[in-house]
Amino acid sequence: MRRPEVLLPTTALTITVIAFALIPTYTDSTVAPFDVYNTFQIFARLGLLTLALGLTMIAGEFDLSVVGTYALGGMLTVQVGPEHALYGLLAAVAAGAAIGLLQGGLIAGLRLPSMPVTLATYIALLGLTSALSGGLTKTYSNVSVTLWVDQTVLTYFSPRSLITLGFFVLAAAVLSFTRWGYELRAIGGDRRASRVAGVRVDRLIVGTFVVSGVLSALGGSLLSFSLGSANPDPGVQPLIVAAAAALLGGVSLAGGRGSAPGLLGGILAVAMLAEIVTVTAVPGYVTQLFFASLLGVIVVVDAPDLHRALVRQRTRLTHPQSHPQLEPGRHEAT
Amino acid sequence: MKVLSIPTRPNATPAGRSRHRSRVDIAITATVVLAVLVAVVVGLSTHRFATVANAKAIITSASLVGIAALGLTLITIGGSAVSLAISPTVAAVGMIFLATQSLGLGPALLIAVMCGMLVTGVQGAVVGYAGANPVVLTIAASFAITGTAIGISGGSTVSPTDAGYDSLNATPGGVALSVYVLIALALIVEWSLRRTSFGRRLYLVGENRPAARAAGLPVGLTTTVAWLGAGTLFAVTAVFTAAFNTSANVNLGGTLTFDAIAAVLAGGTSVAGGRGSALRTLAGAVLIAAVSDILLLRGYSTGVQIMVKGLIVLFVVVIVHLRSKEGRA
Amino acid sequence: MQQGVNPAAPFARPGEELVRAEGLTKSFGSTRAVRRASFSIARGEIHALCGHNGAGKSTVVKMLSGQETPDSGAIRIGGEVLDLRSRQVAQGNGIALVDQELSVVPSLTVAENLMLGDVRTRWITRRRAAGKRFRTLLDSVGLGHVDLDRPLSDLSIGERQLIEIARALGQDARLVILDEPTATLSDVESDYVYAAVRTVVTTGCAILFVSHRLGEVLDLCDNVTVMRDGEVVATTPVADLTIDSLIVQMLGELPHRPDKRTKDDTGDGAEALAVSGLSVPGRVDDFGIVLRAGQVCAVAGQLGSGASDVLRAIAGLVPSATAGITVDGVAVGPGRPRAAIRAGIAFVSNDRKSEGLFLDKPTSWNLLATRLPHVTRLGVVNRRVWSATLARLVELCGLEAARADHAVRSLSGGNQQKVFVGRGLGRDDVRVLLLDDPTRGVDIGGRAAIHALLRAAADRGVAVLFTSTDLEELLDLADVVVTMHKGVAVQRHEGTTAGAVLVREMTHGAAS
Amino acid sequence: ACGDDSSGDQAATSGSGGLKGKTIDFVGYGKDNPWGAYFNSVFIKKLESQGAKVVDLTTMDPGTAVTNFNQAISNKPDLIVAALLDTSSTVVPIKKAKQAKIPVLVFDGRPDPSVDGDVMQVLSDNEALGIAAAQNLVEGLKGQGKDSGNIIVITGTKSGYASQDRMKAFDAELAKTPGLKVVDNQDGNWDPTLSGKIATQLFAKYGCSGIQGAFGMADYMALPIVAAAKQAGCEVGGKTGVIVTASNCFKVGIDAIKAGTLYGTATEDPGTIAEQTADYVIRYFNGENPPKKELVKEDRVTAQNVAQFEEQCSKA
Ligand SMILES: Nc1ncnc2c1ncn2[C@@H]1O[C@H](COP(=O)(O)OP(=O)(O)OP(=O)(O)O)[C@@H](O)[C@H]1O
Ligand SMILES: Nc1ncnc2c1ncn2[C@@H]1O[C@H](COP(=O)(O)OP(=O)(O)OP(=O)(O)O)[C@@H](O)[C@H]1O
Ligand SMILES: O[C@@H]1[C@@H](O)[C@H](O)OC[C@H]1O
Ligand SMILES: [Mg+2]
Ligand SMILES: [Mg+2]
Repeated sequence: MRRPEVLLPTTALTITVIAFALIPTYTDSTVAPFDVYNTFQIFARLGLLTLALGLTMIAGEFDLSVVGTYALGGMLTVQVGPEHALYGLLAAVAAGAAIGLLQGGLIAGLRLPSMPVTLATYIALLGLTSALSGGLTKTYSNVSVTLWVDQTVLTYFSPRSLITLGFFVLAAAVLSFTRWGYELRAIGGDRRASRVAGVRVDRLIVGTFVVSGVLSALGGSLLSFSLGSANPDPGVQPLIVAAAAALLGGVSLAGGRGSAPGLLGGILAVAMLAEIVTVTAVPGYVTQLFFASLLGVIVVVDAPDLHRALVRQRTRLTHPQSHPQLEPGRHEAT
Repeated sequence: MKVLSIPTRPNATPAGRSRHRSRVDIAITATVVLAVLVAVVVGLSTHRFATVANAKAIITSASLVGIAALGLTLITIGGSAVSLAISPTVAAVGMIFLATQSLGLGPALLIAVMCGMLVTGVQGAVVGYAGANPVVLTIAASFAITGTAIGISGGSTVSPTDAGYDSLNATPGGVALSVYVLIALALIVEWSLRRTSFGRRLYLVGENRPAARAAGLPVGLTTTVAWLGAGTLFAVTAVFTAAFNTSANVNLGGTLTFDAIAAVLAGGTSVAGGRGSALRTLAGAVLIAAVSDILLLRGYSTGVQIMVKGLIVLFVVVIVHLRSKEGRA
Repeated sequence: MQQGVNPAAPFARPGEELVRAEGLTKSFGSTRAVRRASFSIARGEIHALCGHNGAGKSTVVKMLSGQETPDSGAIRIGGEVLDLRSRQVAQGNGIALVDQELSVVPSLTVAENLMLGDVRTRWITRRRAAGKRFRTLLDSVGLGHVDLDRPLSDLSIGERQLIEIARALGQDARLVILDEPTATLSDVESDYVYAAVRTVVTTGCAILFVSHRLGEVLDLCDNVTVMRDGEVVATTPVADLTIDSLIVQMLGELPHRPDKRTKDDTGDGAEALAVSGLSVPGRVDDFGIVLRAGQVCAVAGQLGSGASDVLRAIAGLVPSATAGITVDGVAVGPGRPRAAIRAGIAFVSNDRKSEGLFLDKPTSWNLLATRLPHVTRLGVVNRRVWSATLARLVELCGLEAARADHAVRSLSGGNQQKVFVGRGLGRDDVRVLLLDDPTRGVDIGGRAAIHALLRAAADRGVAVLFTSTDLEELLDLADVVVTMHKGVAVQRHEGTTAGAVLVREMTHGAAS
Repeated sequence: ACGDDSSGDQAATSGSGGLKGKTIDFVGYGKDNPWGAYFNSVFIKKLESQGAKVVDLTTMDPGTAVTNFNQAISNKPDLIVAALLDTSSTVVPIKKAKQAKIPVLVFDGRPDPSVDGDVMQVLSDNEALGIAAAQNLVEGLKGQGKDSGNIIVITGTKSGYASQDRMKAFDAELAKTPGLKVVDNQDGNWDPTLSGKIATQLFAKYGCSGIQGAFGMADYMALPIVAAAKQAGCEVGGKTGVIVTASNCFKVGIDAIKAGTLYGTATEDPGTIAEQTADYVIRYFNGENPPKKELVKEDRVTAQNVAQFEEQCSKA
């Protein structure tokens, strides 16, 4: 029996890789190395966001504010660092950490549910970003940085996609070789039990939100470098796609399940799908319907009351005489 | 029957605890009073704020979000947290409404409402009967709705062939029709929540689903009915939004999903379910509209308005949480 | 602080004192859970903590393990007074814990659960090195066959419990606290735990062992501290105890029995409930019972004996249950709570917080939650009928009418339980009332009131079936007692039965 | 920097073989935009009827547009046709296309001056459109006897030159009537819904008496302004009401001009420029060497001359 955190991303990735490889046979398009490069570019655009969201989901929280931080990070990068790209990057990372600290502190300290808190922060951050930019897309004048982050490296990669991959590798290492990994899944799986077992639950929650903030801000920075501009309102699509990628990556909304390689698989599957759609010129709505069915299946398969009904049905079938005639004499306990 | 009662004891809460409780309580109340005071002072000292025309403007701008938020209130009270598919639903229904204008206003309205109910009700049934996670389900639904809408419309904007919809833009008595509709719907929803067995069941299911099941309440049905109601209200928002914009495409819903959630939360409803009211949601929507209006009149940018909206929601969420924790300490 | 406390009896096994609880006191609201509890444990000692449900054992455990701070009193370890602010601090001071509630994480692997919360785990975990230690640990609790990398969700509840025990035993702690560690274990599994515990104490560490299984207490432990109603009654070397004398210590003076009916009063009703062949995979095996209208029957068993599962299955809450169930001769399909309710079965869960009451709703809503069709006309609440029904129920349950509009959360535990029970009362359509441990955490007064409610219901012709682990309650209330042990019914008793017999059957199964 | 540089050579030469077998990657405005929807349908149909393959990479999101542009480069088509929602973020892709020797044709708004020489252009006369809008307002207000008043503007995506050029010309023309003042200028992102929202806010902010004229850069942005004004209880058009103008024309706009709620607009209907752009592409592939830059002629439209443009403007 394979577990969902392995099964889901492997299946998703396998299907998309096969579809990708078959492109030339069912269309007249060909697959060039650039398509692989481009897949990684799409991956780079949403990867860090997926990682940020995924980590909070593993811890049993849901950080809706990631897109807000993503937008703010991108905007700060553009506005602070036209000369020194590094300053822009640092400003974004510092802002992300501060946001994470604030949210994590509130959520762990006051035992607040994360959804309303991060939703409020999300709205506030979009407002802040828009206030900083006067509501306008701001351009980044440092063209050399823009050219640098997206230059082709080793045929398939760019510095941007490699950096993003690097964070996945780092996350995978941290999660599998340090106590952080299983403690994160522990607090997501059963918070009470973790507390009783002696896990420092509150610190871990704050830490997770800080990491989530930093990753999202960094994702925004990289995107701004690449586009040479920052958009104050990226819309909800990145959030929804990142959430879908995380779920495909085997993370569960209930928490306690998921891994960095799984998340990588999830987001790569999504990126590859997006690339297939572009190459084959499949209408965009088909992808949306595809995502819808995928998530629909995930959520329905996960639904507890459906399980209940299935167990009951199975019990009925395997014990057909569920309402037997009462045999007199057998009812009473000796 | 008196035999059955046990001797009543005096309410013996230890003194220390009650002192502690009231101190926190006072701090919370003081913060709230202070916040309200600041808002009132800033409001009154803002040029053009305290005028009839401006009051109309505030309630008008609250009306569309308000109606959708009433729908979301039903979902939230019933324990399904939030729907993330409000904007796509409103967009799709708006497109359908404008596309069917040639049938006449009445049939177009009917079709729109039916579509809103169907799309949202199906999600409600899956949540209610199967216990599916509403957040993921509505993410899936938002993809499905947008995808279908683009597939059918070819992604282009629907422009009506008849102008029957324009009567929805009427302003009887100088106030937008949507405002009257908002108030009427708020009263109807509030009444159903308070006075009907559906309302009571919804609160019970929302507060504690396992308990409701063990008590034999119709969990699936109640949830489905709540979502059907929500779908109706989303459809009403959709027809007004479409009529106002005179054209509709998949972006018609804009930021409505989050605006509606913000209104519900600002009304002090917790996403945990089992609590909330239509009137409080109405208050939340008006609160956000009024504060945005003050900021607007004082010349702050849209960005600042949105930021303050987020901070209000955060403030209310924290206060409500602290209060309910105190109440149950 | 110290006055009025029983001086600790001399220990059976001499040893240097390791842990001393001095006058520990803890209240929750106005519930005084523990009052001036004092006792001490020596190095190398296995020390039992016994007492009836709600006596305060777990609260003592929580204070010793850093989960609750005492209102007053002190904890000394190795002579030093410690402020155990959190689990981490307690663990840092060498206190390991197996909580009464299973505290492992099913989504983690066995190895990960064994590492969880261990203060010695370094930031970089070295699985290879730890692996060997874990294997030895698992062997010691009889889980040699279990793969370290399997997720815990693959394991049975008993195996999970053993993992938690292994985790605590493996922490090289000075004091290992085990709160009802064997409640869900089979005899074989329990034997491994006893052996492991015996091995651990030879290294000089001490064990605090909380259990309702008196047999194991006497076999395993050196000294027994008995608590009753939040206070320590006595600490006695096991050599000076028998099961019967221990039971007397725990129960104290039996309170005066209310009007317990004789056998003739009952048994003339018609057959109300018949259950046959009730099985729940892994929990209950082929249980059957017949109850007449007006009978009060107890299914008596320890935690994990299957008694709760029997009731839940009859109420339709266990989808995997198979059974033949009839109410007044009409068959009811299992696994569907609404069908059970329609057939006239009302169920009161033992978990009134998560599966019973709507805590933030008023008493009135809670009492009427199952009667909405009766108090509404065309879907609209009829306020007159609502108030009349409510008034009748409040009176019937002996609640304060003035507080009917207060949230149930603000009521005392006893009154909450009355509200919960009251939901199934005074209804003509209820034929069978199932109550899973109806007086859990309820004080003497509240308990008497609930007993009276159940009696009154039976007098009106309802068949009442309840579970309890509490001897007093079984003797007071039940006309019929069916004892259960490890998923099977042991014996059916009608009329007067000696308490000690029941306790024996519940803790040891059928006499062999 | 991307793709295989050496193979770009023959793609750069237009040849004279017509459109048959040619691939055109089209990074235009998205179909969710009313203007884009009609432009695309005319443009794509015309090229496909000539045997070309058009790859649809259209979008209304500036960020996605950059990704799509890069995708287009990687597809190595015979031509990229693009609209620039955000001028500066398309500088780099245009340079990349040049390196890859893929010709680029920009339509509607001009590209950044730094890459002006690197692309072919079929442009709307955005300056003329801005001037027309300003003239509409001045004329309309004069008709009400006003030579002073407050103007609000809701623009298209500000990061593109289509909006910026229109705005610059509008401001310059308006400056000739010193009494008229732009009190608020907001980015409506070529989005009807957003425009309605902003307009509602602006009417709340200034009140009916605080706004005499309004400029919504497209018909589908000006009409939500009209709706917002009415909702706020403000009079529109007539002897004293707000004068509203747009700067491109659609059927709804023409209807509104006839009804008197919209004072005027300007041509720049999507059909005309779509025809001209498609025509340019055909000439290009036929080896006719069309001029590097072409401008579409634009006219002012008001109630006086509405009949003259009704036909041209009523297709979308
Ligand atoms: N967190 C709490 N809040 C309120 N009351 C509590 C809390 N924890 C325990 N109590 C009450 O304190 C008393 C002692 O409970 P405790 O859990 O210590 O009993 P116990 O001896 O462990 O019982 P059992 O044998 O059933 O485990 C009970 O009346 C219980 O209801
Ligand atoms: N939050 C509260 N608000 C108002 N009254 C309260 C609150 N909590 C408890 N009370 C009242 O205080 C009294 C004591 O309550 P408490 O829960 O401490 O009783 P208890 O000793 O646990 O009783 P029981 O044994 O029945 O559980 C009761 O009358 C109860 O209704
Ligand atoms: O309507 C707009 C048009 O006027 C502009 O030139 O380009 C984008 C279009 O949406
Ligand atoms: Mg206990
Ligand atoms: Mg109590």
